[in-house]
Amino acid sequence: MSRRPPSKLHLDPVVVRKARSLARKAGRPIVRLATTHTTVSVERSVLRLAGLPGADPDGEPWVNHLVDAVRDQVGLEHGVAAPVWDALLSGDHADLTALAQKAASGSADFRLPTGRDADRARRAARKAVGRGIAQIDRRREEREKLIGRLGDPPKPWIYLIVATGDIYEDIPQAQAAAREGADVVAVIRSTGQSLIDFVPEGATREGFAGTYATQENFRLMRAALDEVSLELGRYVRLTNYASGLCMPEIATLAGLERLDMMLNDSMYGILFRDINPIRTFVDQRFSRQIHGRAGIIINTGEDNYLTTADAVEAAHTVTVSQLMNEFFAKEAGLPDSQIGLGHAFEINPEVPDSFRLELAHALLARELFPDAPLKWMPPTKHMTGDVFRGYLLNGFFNLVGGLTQQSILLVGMLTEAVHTPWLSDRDLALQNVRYVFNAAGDMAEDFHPAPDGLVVQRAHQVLGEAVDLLERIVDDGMLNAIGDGTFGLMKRPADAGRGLDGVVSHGGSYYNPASEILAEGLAAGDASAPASSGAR
Amino acid sequence: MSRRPPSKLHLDPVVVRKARSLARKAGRPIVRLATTHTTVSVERSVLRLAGLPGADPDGEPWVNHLVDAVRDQVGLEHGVAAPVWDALLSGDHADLTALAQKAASGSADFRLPTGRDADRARRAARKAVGRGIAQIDRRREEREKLIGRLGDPPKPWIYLIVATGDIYEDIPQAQAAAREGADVVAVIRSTGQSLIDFVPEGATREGFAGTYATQENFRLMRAALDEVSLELGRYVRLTNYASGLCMPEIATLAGLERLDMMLNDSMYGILFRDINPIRTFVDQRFSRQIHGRAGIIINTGEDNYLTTADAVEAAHTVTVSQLMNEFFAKEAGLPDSQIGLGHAFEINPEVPDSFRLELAHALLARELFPDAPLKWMPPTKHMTGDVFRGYLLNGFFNLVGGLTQQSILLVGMLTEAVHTPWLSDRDLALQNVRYVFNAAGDMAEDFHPAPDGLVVQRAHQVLGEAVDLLERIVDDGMLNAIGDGTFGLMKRPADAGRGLDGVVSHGGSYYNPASEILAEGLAAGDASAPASSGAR
Amino acid sequence: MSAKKPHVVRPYGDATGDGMVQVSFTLPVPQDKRAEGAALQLAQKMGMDPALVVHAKAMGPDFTFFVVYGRVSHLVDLDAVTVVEREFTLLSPKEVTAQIKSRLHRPLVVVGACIGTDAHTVGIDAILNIKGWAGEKGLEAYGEMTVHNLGAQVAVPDLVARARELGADAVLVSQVVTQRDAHVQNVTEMSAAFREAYPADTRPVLIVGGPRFDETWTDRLGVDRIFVKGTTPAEVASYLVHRLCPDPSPPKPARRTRKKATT
Amino acid sequence: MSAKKPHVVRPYGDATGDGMVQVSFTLPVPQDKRAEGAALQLAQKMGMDPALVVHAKAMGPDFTFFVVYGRVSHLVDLDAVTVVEREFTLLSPKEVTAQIKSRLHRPLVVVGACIGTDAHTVGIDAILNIKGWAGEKGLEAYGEMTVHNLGAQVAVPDLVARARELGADAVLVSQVVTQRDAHVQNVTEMSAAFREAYPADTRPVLIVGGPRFDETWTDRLGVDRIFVKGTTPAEVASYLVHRLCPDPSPPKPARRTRKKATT
Ligand code: B12
Ligand code: B12
Ligand SMILES: Cc1ncc(COP(=O)(O)O)c(C=O)c1O
Ligand SMILES: Cc1ncc(COP(=O)(O)O)c(C=O)c1O
Repeated sequence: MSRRPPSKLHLDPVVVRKARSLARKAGRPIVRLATTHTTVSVERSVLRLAGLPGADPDGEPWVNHLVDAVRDQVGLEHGVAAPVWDALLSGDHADLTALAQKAASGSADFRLPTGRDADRARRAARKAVGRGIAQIDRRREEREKLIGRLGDPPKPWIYLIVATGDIYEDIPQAQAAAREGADVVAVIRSTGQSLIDFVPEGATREGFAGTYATQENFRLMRAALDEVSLELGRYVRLTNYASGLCMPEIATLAGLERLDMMLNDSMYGILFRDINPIRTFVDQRFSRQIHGRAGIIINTGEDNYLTTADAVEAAHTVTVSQLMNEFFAKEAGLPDSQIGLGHAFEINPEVPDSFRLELAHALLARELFPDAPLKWMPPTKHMTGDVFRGYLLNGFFNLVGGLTQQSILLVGMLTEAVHTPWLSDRDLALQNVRYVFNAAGDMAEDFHPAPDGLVVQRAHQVLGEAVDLLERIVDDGMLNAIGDGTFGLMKRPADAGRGLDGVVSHGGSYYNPASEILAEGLAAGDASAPASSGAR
Repeated sequence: MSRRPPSKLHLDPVVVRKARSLARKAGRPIVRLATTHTTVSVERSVLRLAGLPGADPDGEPWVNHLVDAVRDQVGLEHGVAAPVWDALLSGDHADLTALAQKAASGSADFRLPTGRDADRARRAARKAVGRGIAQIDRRREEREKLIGRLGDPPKPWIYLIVATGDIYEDIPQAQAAAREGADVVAVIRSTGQSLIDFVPEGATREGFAGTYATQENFRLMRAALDEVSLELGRYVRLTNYASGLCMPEIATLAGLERLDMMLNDSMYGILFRDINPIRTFVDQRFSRQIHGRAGIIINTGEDNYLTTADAVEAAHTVTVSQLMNEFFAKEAGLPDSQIGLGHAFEINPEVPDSFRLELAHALLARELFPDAPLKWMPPTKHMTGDVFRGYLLNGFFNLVGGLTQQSILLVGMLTEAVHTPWLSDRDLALQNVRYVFNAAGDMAEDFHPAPDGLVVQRAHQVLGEAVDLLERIVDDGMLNAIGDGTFGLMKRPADAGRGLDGVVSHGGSYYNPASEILAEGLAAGDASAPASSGAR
Repeated sequence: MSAKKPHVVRPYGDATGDGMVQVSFTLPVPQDKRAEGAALQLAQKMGMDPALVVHAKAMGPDFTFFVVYGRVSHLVDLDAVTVVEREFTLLSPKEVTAQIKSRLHRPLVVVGACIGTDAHTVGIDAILNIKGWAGEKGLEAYGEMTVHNLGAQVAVPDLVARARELGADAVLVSQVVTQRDAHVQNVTEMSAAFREAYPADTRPVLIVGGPRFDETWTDRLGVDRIFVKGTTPAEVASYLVHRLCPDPSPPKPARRTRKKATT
Repeated sequence: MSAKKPHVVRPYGDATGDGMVQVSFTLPVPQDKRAEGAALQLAQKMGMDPALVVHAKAMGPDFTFFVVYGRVSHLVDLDAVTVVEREFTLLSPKEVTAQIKSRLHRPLVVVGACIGTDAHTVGIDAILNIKGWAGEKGLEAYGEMTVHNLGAQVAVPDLVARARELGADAVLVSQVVTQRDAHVQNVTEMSAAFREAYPADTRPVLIVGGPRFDETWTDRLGVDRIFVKGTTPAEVASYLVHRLCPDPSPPKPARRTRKKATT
């Protein structure tokens, strides 16, 4: 973020510092959990980085077979790397895939190597995984080169959603969206993918209200957008969703296929998909380390709270979640420029001064996180079948985006309450954005909330409430707060939820070459400027 | 206007004073013309005030018959009053109507009385006309009482148009509009009425794109709105159009029937209806004297320029016209609170920063005329069949209205480019206004254009251009400027145009009891507080 | 049928009987004169005559978006309109509690869920949670109801198993995602599973709800009642009493009827 | 007809062939369940099935506004679309001037006006005034044209008289107000008056224009050519040359043809 606008809210730096330090305090125990546990998906990611794609004829990925076999035979508390490369080095397996196939048919044996064998296995594992990370680094360089060559669009980036369920219908729609002005295309996932504990394979044509996230779909779509980027002379970004039971693996695939942004929230899976909290915290940390390395901007999901809770009453929970997401992101190695914190225009339009309250909330986020590429999301909850009214609300949403200088603008659809977007809905939506930004895009210059006025007071109030809530969270513990329904009114106890059985606490000899390399990369420099290859 | 917001543009008071003094210089010769000429319609107004309604079976009003007969026999340079009351006093005519009927059949004789006869005739005329003016005063008091009792809605007043062509369809639509939030209902006139040199009679059901302005239609609609005002506990204002060949008469009828606002522009008839400039200037002065007395707010028509000229290029012509309209209005006795100067949101939405330019223009008007009830008019020229886009533009128009604290808000229709408004168009339009003012109505508090920013600079530039143009007009003469196409790109020479043959230069003994009483009222006090009866 | 209230009406633009409507759509043709002609043809097939294409916008090289205004000659016969009338009396929470107590003599057990991959819980929560909806408290707040809200993305076999285990009198299912008719498929699967798992006379009452259902589709979906957008908890509670705690004295009330509207 | 380009298409929502459209209208009925049923009935009569009433809003006690989305089964047959093809070559101002000079040997006299009570001059001014339209200069800027723009609200008898007096080769009339078919009445009156006033072979070419005309209505209105929204001065100039200065060598070109669109 180059331009940092002069402050309009005059937030008290003491309060801001306090908020951040409370977030740190609340988050530290969670980080401890995350660094002392692994999950099946983290381990599968290690194998994916080492080059194990594909699935059996029933669609079950080889990485799942292999991790399951290791788990059955030696447990996962040591990580898959040592047992797997031990088997590879000692057995007569042509490669990882061959080993996985055998594991699938129950004909591969694993043990936990020790001593020299262990060292050997670890070295081999690290080398193999290093190749995957090097590929991620190359993808990142590719992106940087393309952006250098084609140019980066000015902020806010126009973010459009494609959701046909069929990758071959998505592609022309995404290209059309780019031609009409989208800077970012997000392919929504099929409902339910976040709850399946494997990543589907190949190009897919059958999703409900979205298209499956697969490595091949990623590849196809990125290639299509590269084509259109060249045509347009502007780098068009691709976004997908990491959240869910396979967060680490999808993050990995995104890095390997040069996706540019990923939905990745530290708590979304817990709250909105009833995924076990510990599973989520472990997975999100690993996936964010990968995103950091890959130069992928994460998008957090604070918008979701406001669809289940009231946007005025719960405004401060958005701020708290943003602070937590920021803390976890930085801890995982993401620089500010990759932390796309989310927030949304979800106040009931009937509320008096609703527009000015939106301005207050949006400006608070902008000034609290001046260097983050904030993602500003459109009205959904209070959209109705009155598409004319919907179009108007979207215009005012766009205006808040401009007045408060948001970075990523998710384009709202007039038919939000009716159906997943039609071609014409998107076209109308882009026309709306164009009008507002062409006509009033620089109006931040004229927007100076009165120092004692409603906007400033509201922003200060929300920040104050956020600090109070953080204090309570620090006292109770983050996991208890989540269990109590603090966020989005969802109560999620730490010992329940999906995917808990995929969580394993580290044994004494836990080894994960990916984590090792990623941590070294961070130690060596700043994640935004990785060494030319992560594998050394 | 109670609240006068602190200045945001910091206009130079020296320049503002200069602009007003130039307008005065430019207008004075026109006032001289207006005070030395009469027109057939002014004379007919005198008769209407004295109580001569009705028309012959072909629809030609008795006032027309009588004025034509006087003109044929003695000319109009002395006014109709003396010859008519002389005939009434000396002949055996039951009353004015009887006299007019005889005049119509060619059996009434007129002369110009002299000496005692003249005095007698003038006294009788003055008494009769005084009764009409007393009726106007009673109407005004009625309005003030009703407002006192029911309450006046806060600004901006929501102004809605009804235009079915049939007064009996207009009435329920107007009542519905009021119930849904209209503070002002305007009944659009049938196309072409402004070019007919008489006022139609009675309730009418056949108009094109509007309903005829007649005394009976005025009465019916005012009664209907009184009914709904009582129901709603808020005084709903009624508006119609004075402009045209019968400006003085329609103004008179509006005063007699308690209309609350009237479209009355000093140049609209010249520019947009090709009515002779002198005819227009004479008529507008008399009609404004009546409006002043009646407590009627005039609405000027600067919006129209921007439908034929470009709203950016011609912005300063709007300012010039507002200054001229203000000068003529004040000269005719209207206080600031009755001078509803017009302006409009007509910049091509494709123009970069169009919204901010609109803000600049609207704020300039607001700060130049802080005490005038400014009328802010919606986009029309750049509206298209894309009704979604149209709805959005209207929302942004409404927002400018709020940010710059306009007084009267003419509600824009999403179908402007398609048809005269449907019931649902109006309903959607009001919903748009409600959203914007509920959500952002007080946002003027947050709107502070940067001192050296685009908005402020633009406003200063337009004012500067207006002063330059006024200087040229003072040099060339106002009539020449109009002849040259200065306003709305329309060229209108002073010796052409419709209705020229109805203009008559005053003779030595010109007498007009209405003008006399109106002038006395002004001299005695302020027009906003007339003596209890104008007739003394 | 009185002379005053017309039973045949037409759309209303700005005058009675003018028949005016607005239509918008996309055609997969490049924007040109032929495209406008094609749009007019479609408008005519929809019964618009005259029709005016007031807006035609190219969306890329292959598609054009149109806005059309025009007059339809279709008559709307109000007598022929079928509406699902509420077949039960709307009760207050107190009445509901009293009637369960006096007629069922035990708490009524309700199991609710979003099934399939649907994760939109706001609708079912509105009906079930204490917090409720539109100012009314949800079923959890009713003294004589035991509510088990299983949350989102519950698989049908799990739902059947839990319903059995909990002794459900009624199973409430929400479906919001309708793309590719997901809601129809999921509900059909669900009702079949219940029919298979239970003898006909012990099967819990099956209720579905969501913003895009058609209330008249109960038979097609194999459920007992469908609730649509705007449903309030009290309506659902009253229906449950009506179905599960019938007044013992009068003859059993008739099943829901489809009635012609009367005015 | 090639296999590649389909000649039958359907409306496109988000997938080929889905047939989806949006409709909005008002019915003169109070907002209630019956009203929604009535709205569905109308949608069905327009060919929408399934149709979903996504918005129903009371406008006072007697009217309800609806937004409906749904699928129509109508097919649009692109081969059956009739469009008015431009029957003349589009010429540059230079070409126009050259052809008038070489074929007519005198300036072409054009008289323009808004007739009836219509005061919308922007359209006719766009065609006639030097300033022009969409970057093109108007007919006044053409060397070999003498243009008389009579302005607005010109009565038909006056128009005929002026046309005669000025020796008009062509009379251009604009009509923008269409409420109660004012434009149709005015133009019909105008063309009848010219037919009455002139012998058939000396009558000036009658051209009308405005945003709400149907181009195919020349015979109904008794005029020679109709221009609609988006007309440019060059089109009108080219048409005038085509009509009034025909190429002397080849056989007289056929009158305007209505052609089926081809692709
Ligand atoms: C909130 C919301 C979400 C939240 C849900 C949070 C949660 N815990 O529920 C989040 C952000 C997680 C979400 C995610 C998605 N959503 Co969503 N979402 C919405 C939204 C904005 C509002 C829905 C809502 O809460 N309505 C309020 C409730 C109270 O209304 P209701 O559900 O109709 O319920 C009432 C009645 O129908 C009835 N009722 C409902 N159920 C039941 C059950 C019974 C038994 C009874 C008696 C009555 C009843 O009673 C209720 C009270 O009156 C709508 C758009 C909109 N404005 O409608 C989109 C929408 C429903 N979502 C949609 C989609 C596609 C998704 C996603 C796939 C991707 C996306 N576009 O974001 C994901 C995946 C979710 C998944 N796996 O299912 C689409 C569905 C399209 C379709 N028709 O198929 C919509 C319409 C948006 C759109 N235009 O794309 N979404
Ligand atoms: C500008 C305008 C005015 C101006 C006119 C100024 C002037 N000197 O022309 C003013 C403010 C005076 C005005 C007044 C009124 N107007 Co007006 N006005 C408009 C507006 C905003 C734009 C029209 C315009 O200038 N278009 C731009 C020109 C270039 O386009 P065009 O006329 O279509 O011309 C092009 C082609 O059609 C063609 N063409 C046109 N004529 C001809 C002729 C020939 C020979 C040829 C070859 C080609 C040709 O070539 C042109 C260039 O491509 C429209 C709304 C809209 N956005 O369309 C309403 C509109 C036309 N007005 C309307 C009405 C009702 C009125 C009024 C009665 C009341 C009112 N609502 O304001 C009054 C009375 C006027 C009267 N007596 O006729 C209605 C008409 C409804 C209908 N269809 O019947 C409209 C649609 C607004 C509405 N929704 O109510 N109006
Ligand atoms: C942060 C985040 N992750 C993921 C998703 C989508 O999740 P799912 O695929 O489970 O619907 C969303 C939805 O908006 C989100 O905000
Ligand atoms: C000041 C003024 N007077 C009168 C009119 C209407 O005039 P007419 O009835 O001639 O169309 C307008 C139109 O907007 C106007 O602005």
